[in-house]
Amino acid sequence: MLPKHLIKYFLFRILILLATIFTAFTITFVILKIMPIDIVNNIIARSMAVTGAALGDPEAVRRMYEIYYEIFGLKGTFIEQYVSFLNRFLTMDFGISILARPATVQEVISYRLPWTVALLVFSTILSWVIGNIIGAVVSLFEGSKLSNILQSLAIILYPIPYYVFALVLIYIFGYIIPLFSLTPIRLPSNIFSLEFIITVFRAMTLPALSIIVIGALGWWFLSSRAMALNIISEDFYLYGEIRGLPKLHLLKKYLLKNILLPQITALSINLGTIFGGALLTEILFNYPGLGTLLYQAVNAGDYPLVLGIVSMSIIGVAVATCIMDLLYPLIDPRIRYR
Amino acid sequence: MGVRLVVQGLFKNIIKTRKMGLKFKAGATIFFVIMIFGLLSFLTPHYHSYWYHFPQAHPPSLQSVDFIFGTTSNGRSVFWSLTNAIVNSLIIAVVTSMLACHIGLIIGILSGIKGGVIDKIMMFLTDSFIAIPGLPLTIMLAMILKPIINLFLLGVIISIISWPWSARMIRAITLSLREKDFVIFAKFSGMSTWKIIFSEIFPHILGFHATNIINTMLGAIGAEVGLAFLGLSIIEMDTLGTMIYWIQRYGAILQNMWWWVVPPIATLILLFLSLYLVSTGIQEFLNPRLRRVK
Amino acid sequence: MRKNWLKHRLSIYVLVCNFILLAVLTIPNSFTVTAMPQLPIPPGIPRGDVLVIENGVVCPGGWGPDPYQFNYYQVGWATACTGFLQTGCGSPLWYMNLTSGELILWLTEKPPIYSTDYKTLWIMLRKGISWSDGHPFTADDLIFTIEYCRKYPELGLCNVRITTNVESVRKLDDYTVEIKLKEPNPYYHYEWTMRHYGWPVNFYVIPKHVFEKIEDPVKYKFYPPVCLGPYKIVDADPTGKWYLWERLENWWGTKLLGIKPSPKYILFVALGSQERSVIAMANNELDFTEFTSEYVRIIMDRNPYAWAWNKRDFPWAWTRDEGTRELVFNILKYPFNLTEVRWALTYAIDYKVIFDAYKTPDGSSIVPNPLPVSRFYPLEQLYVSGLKTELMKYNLDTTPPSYIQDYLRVLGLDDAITWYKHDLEKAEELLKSVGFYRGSDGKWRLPDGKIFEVNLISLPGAEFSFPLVHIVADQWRRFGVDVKLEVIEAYWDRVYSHTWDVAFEWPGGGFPTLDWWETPREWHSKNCVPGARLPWVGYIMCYGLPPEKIPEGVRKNIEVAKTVFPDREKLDNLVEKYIDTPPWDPRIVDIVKDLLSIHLKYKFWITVFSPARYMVGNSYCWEGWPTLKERYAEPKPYCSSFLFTILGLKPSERCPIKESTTEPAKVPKGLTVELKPLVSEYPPTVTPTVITTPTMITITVVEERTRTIISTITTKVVEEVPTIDWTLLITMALVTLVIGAAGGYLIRARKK
Amino acid sequence: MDNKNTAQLLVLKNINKVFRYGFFGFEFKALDKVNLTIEHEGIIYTIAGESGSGKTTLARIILGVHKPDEGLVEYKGKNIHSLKSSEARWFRREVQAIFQDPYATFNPMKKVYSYLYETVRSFLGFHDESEINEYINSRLLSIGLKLDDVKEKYPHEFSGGELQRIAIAKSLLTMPKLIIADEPVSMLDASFRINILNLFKDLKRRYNISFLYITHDLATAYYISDFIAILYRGTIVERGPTEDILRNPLHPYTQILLDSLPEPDPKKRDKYMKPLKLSEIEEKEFTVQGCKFSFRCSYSNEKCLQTRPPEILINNRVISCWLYHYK
Repeated sequence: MLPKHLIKYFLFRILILLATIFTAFTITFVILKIMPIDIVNNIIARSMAVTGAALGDPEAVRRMYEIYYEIFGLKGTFIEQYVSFLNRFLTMDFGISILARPATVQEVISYRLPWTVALLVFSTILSWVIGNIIGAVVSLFEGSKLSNILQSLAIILYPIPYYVFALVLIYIFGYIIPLFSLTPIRLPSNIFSLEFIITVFRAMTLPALSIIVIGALGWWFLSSRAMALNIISEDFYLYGEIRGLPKLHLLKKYLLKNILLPQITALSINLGTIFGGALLTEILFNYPGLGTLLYQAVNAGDYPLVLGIVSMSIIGVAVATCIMDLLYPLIDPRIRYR
Repeated sequence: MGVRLVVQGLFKNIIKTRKMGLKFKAGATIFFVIMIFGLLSFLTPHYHSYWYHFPQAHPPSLQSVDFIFGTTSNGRSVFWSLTNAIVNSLIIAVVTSMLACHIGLIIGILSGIKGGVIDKIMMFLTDSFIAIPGLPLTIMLAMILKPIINLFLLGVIISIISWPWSARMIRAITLSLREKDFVIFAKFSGMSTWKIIFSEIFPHILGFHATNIINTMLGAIGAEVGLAFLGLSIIEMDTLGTMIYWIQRYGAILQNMWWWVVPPIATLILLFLSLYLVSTGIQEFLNPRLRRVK
Repeated sequence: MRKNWLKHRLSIYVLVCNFILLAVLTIPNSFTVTAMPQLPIPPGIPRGDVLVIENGVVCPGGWGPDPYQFNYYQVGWATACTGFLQTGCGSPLWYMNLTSGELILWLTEKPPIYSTDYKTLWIMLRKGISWSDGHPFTADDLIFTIEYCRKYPELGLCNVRITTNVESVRKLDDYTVEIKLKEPNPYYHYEWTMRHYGWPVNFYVIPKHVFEKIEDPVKYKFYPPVCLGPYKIVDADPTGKWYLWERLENWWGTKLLGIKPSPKYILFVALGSQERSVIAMANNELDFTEFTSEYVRIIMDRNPYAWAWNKRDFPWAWTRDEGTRELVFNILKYPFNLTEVRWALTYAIDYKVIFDAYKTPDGSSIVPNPLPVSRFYPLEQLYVSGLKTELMKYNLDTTPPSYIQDYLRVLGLDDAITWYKHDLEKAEELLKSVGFYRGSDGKWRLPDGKIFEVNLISLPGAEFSFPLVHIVADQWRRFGVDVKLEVIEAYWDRVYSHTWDVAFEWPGGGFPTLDWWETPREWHSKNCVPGARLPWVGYIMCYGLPPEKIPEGVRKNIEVAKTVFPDREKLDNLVEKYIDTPPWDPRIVDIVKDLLSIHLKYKFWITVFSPARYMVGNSYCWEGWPTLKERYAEPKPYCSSFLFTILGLKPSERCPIKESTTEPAKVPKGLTVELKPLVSEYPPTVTPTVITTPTMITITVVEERTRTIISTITTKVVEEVPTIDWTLLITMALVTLVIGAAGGYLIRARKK
Repeated sequence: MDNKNTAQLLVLKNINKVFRYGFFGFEFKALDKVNLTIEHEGIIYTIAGESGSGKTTLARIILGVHKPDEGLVEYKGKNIHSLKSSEARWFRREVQAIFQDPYATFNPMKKVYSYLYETVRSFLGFHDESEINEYINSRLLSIGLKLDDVKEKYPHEFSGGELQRIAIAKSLLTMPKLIIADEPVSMLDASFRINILNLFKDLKRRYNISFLYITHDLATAYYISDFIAILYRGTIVERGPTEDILRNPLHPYTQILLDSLPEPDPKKRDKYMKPLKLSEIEEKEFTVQGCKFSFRCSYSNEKCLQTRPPEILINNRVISCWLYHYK
């Protein structure tokens, strides 16, 4: 059904996508290798420090080191290790996490992935929807008090790093008005119960709020408003206005429709990049997501786990950009394939 | 020749600033006030880095300059810390923006103009860097370079995650410029590729480049604060990030030491606000359609 | 009307600004709104049935990447994050009572029995013990544990420790085990005695009937664990944020010893950061945790039910940590191989600043400590006071500030011994004596003209490195030494790269026993062999040896300096004697004194203090936390002996309870015996009569506890219950309102 | 360098250029099998068509800016899309371009003179300043301008007509054989137009330069060109000598184009054109297999929609229409 040239383009883009993922993986691996952390040394030294006892036999210690290197797949030259990790990458089986041994990387990731995905998708999409709608609506009442207040609020909120805002939220809602408990939550076994929703909501509200408020009232609001104002100054909108169409109709058919497409593109970029950025939010809110896990893994030098998480992120971002590239011409007819 | 053109272009842009809107003016004003405050750091007394030189957690008082903003839990003057933090954070920001934006500029223009294989390779590299999650990459690099870290290196680390975006944007602009009449005309006037880049394409990118530099500065300051949160900045130097790090460390907010908490966070927000306003101001100037209708 | 209001926008702004300002100013007071505790427990369990403890000081971040890892003997540190595993589930053969140094017979009926040549150890197990799944606990389990570790080299540390020490193990009868050691070792029973942490410090017995069925020991997770302790796991969060443990109703301890812990459920939660812990405890969502000195003042302010070490009185600090905090020199490297340099750097530290930095509002702080032994009974009396004359030679501060002396007296310590004088002149003199000179910029230069740089490394986090290393770095810098401070996560790996100059560690300390724990055993030069492991005790084993004898792993990374160490032979002899002397033999006191004197003379480490730790219990729901006055257990939540703290708790009447018992568990008196292993010529089953050691302990050091001083000082601290001063608040609000309105009106008027 | 052996100056063979957009690749054929030949020097060849017919794309393909998806562009027998760098210089010297908006072609921050100077220096290898000036002056004089009037001025100091003359003068500097003029007069005042067109005629006569004149204005085309090609939706519907085609249009589209200018009677218009909603057909026209005009053409039948009409040679013109297939 698809035309030939399109298949060719798809294949080429997918080739690029694969190459990108491969290169990003290699860069990550090299950086990880340069990292001055020998996790085996770190584990053994730490155990011994706490033990405080003599170990005596250096031969036994040497043997222990060897066994540990063997178990964690850290044996051999740089190239050998690279090949072994590449192999793991290709099969998406990163083996045993060093930190969480004997759990595998997939297991550890699978515990946390739903949380991160839920938080990011929920907060990003919600802020996107809210921000765009407010932006479009406000542009209809440009120059009014409400518009001015919202605009100045957005300009002040937008530049605040979201983690500063997160801190403020923690102090306000955890401490001054302790609406939200800071202790971790327990998920009810029944996924379809009201209790489940309430519990998840409780756990996600504060971290999501920090992303939503800054995101919605900041970036999405500002950009959608700017776009809406652009459209309002266009002739076709003026024509619609002169025809006396109701404001709701104008909003739906003229503004939102035209704002939405470019904003979807921006959203796809955002979904990709927010992964790394959520790390701080997760740490601040003690949120059981991948960000905190990644930070732990990086600190400990847990190669399999870091590579596992980073690879997932790399694939996510690369695929998002790829899809964006493929969709972009659909969204903006002025951009053509080369 | 090229350089002269660039300077000419910049000069023209600067002259036009008086035509710029209120946002730019407000932003620039706030920024200069912060800068002047930061410049006070050149008067820093030698004892400012000493721990417990002053009484601990002393609220602000007017008895001397050292106490204007009070002292911290480790007996240091908040005032002097803040002035130094502003300068240091700005150094990181400037290093980052200069590096990242110019690397992005060069790569973006080159791949936009040359096209073909060079374009493919460069964009493919750029995409690879974009695909690696930014903050984890910075954390890893910061950990690697921890033994030799300094302000410049910190800037370099942060710029590693910043340049790909600049490169992509610049390339997109260059691609659209490449097919414009004036570029073809210049080509058929026998101008060399370099000359076309400098005299025809570059002046059109300049405006975007300026806003990009400011936005990158904004991002760099934020990234430094993020790294400092995790204890990966230069904790023995005063930056806005490390100030917040120490506030966290000593539980200053819970101890109601507002005189220690408010200055760095307020400065951070004001700095962000001012840079953001300046950058939108420039954008609006360059693209009048963004200015308010009616 | 509405429009009219909007017109006077300015005055509204002024009002709003006033209110915001007011809100900011009154944040400290407005804090009494309490949220209902929302704990991750199944519905229907009342708050009073749950004891909530913060998880893992030892576990990084407080939560493990894999919450279902309960296998002690796995490589790595994952079990550290399972919170209660070591305490509520795993049981050692013996506990050591850390308050008195006595032995608690737990899984055993008798103290360890050594043969007269200290090459055999007989262990007599208690009869009638059963695992949590009902399976009886016998000698087979203990033997299986040892054989299991011996069998699998891939188990790492566990394997190494068994193969290094144990020659063979055999069963004499179902409740008697004989362990044959490779070398005479009167300290071996420590490996099976729970002293301060759990695995990997001491071994736990694992159930044979469970472990013998597994195929791959490397992949086995041991979930749910089969326990010998009074609790079993109910549920764990897949993301490792909490662990819920439930009391075992048919526990062997209840049947055999009559011990029944009060809390029905124990919840271990990971809160992630100190401020979150403070907030949680202020909301009564947390019952016990450890705070740093910065945060303890906040919780004592915020929660009137928070109890520190002496309830709410001075001193809050718990100073009986078994470790002392040291700055360890890399003595293989020039110029740190020079005793003069090490002493000069010691004199450049002002301990009063450190004391003040750690000081909390009640006046408690760290305990200045000039020697690497713990400052409590009996080590304080034996070694710190015992070496007083020796210490005086090294410029001890004889006139410390009175508040430090008062504090030491309250703790029952020798108030005349604090720390070395802050003597920059002497330090200067010492450095000049080895050819150092000051450059024109005031910085010290090595004799060859290079700047004297010190690379100081330490762990981040709450390991008491903060703010000590920062203060020391600052003080050394003021003295003219170029200090590069590195606070790094991968600290241990860095230590083993040998490239540092000074490291913050805690190799010193000791338990309430006569011996000075195991550290000196490694100081013997026979440990300095190729492939040896060096840094933990700071290279003392290699000090004075020719560079070619130093392990190649060290020489690869740093340039080893040639050093003269005239006391090398003397030190080796002392260490040999120390190893041969049983820890309960009084002759060991003189040996340790000599060892400490050599250590002091050469100043291998700068011992700075015994840490002040703030273990805060919340008495809102649970009462009976151990305090200075009722010191029945040591309050370390990550330590296995925390079980005894839990046994001492009883519910308060403030929280609803359903299944918790209302009285604390009673630990029978007969369980505790003197720490004095038995020595016998024959295995216990062959000859039931056991000959005790011929040399009896004759040290009579009484731990001084001056109650009077405590009470006089406590009068200074008034118990304050923070409440909102509503009148003040409302007055302020009204005043600002009026001022704001007036201001707004004026501005508006002027505008007109 | 001159390839005298090759008789034909510029040959376009089967040029296809497809722009695609949309996820499912909605195709927009900017150019569809375009054939065109400029036999020799000294010809003014017009390409006429309404906006969106692919005129500018065609110009850009000839200039080497775009690459065609299929087909060849040969200048003096050489494929201009695979030139070596030395050949590229030769090509840029022999072929020059003039654009619609002179203000957009000159960089407002540069003096106009710098373009002239640059062209002479880099293409003709002159190095001496006075020599260059002299040469430029001579060329400017030939089109009625003086160097002194031009030298120190920025683009905004000229009128559009003057600036376009300078652009032409710049083109002349390299002694080109072919000038691509993309709507050179459409932005100019009417008074200037004839001026410029006369200049083209004059240059053709004097220097034997060929022009590829691209326009939507049939009147000017008629005025100056020797040959004309009518472009509709990327296809050339009719091409041949201007005189023949414009006096006696054969293709229905050409007929409409000529008639549509002033036709006061709307009923008469219906004769040629089906009343259709514009936006509806536009999309169809780009994608249709057969004749692109078939939706508007009153003569159209199934065949027109299904199959593309072949190029039919009638007299000395080429027509693409099924109407003439059997004739």
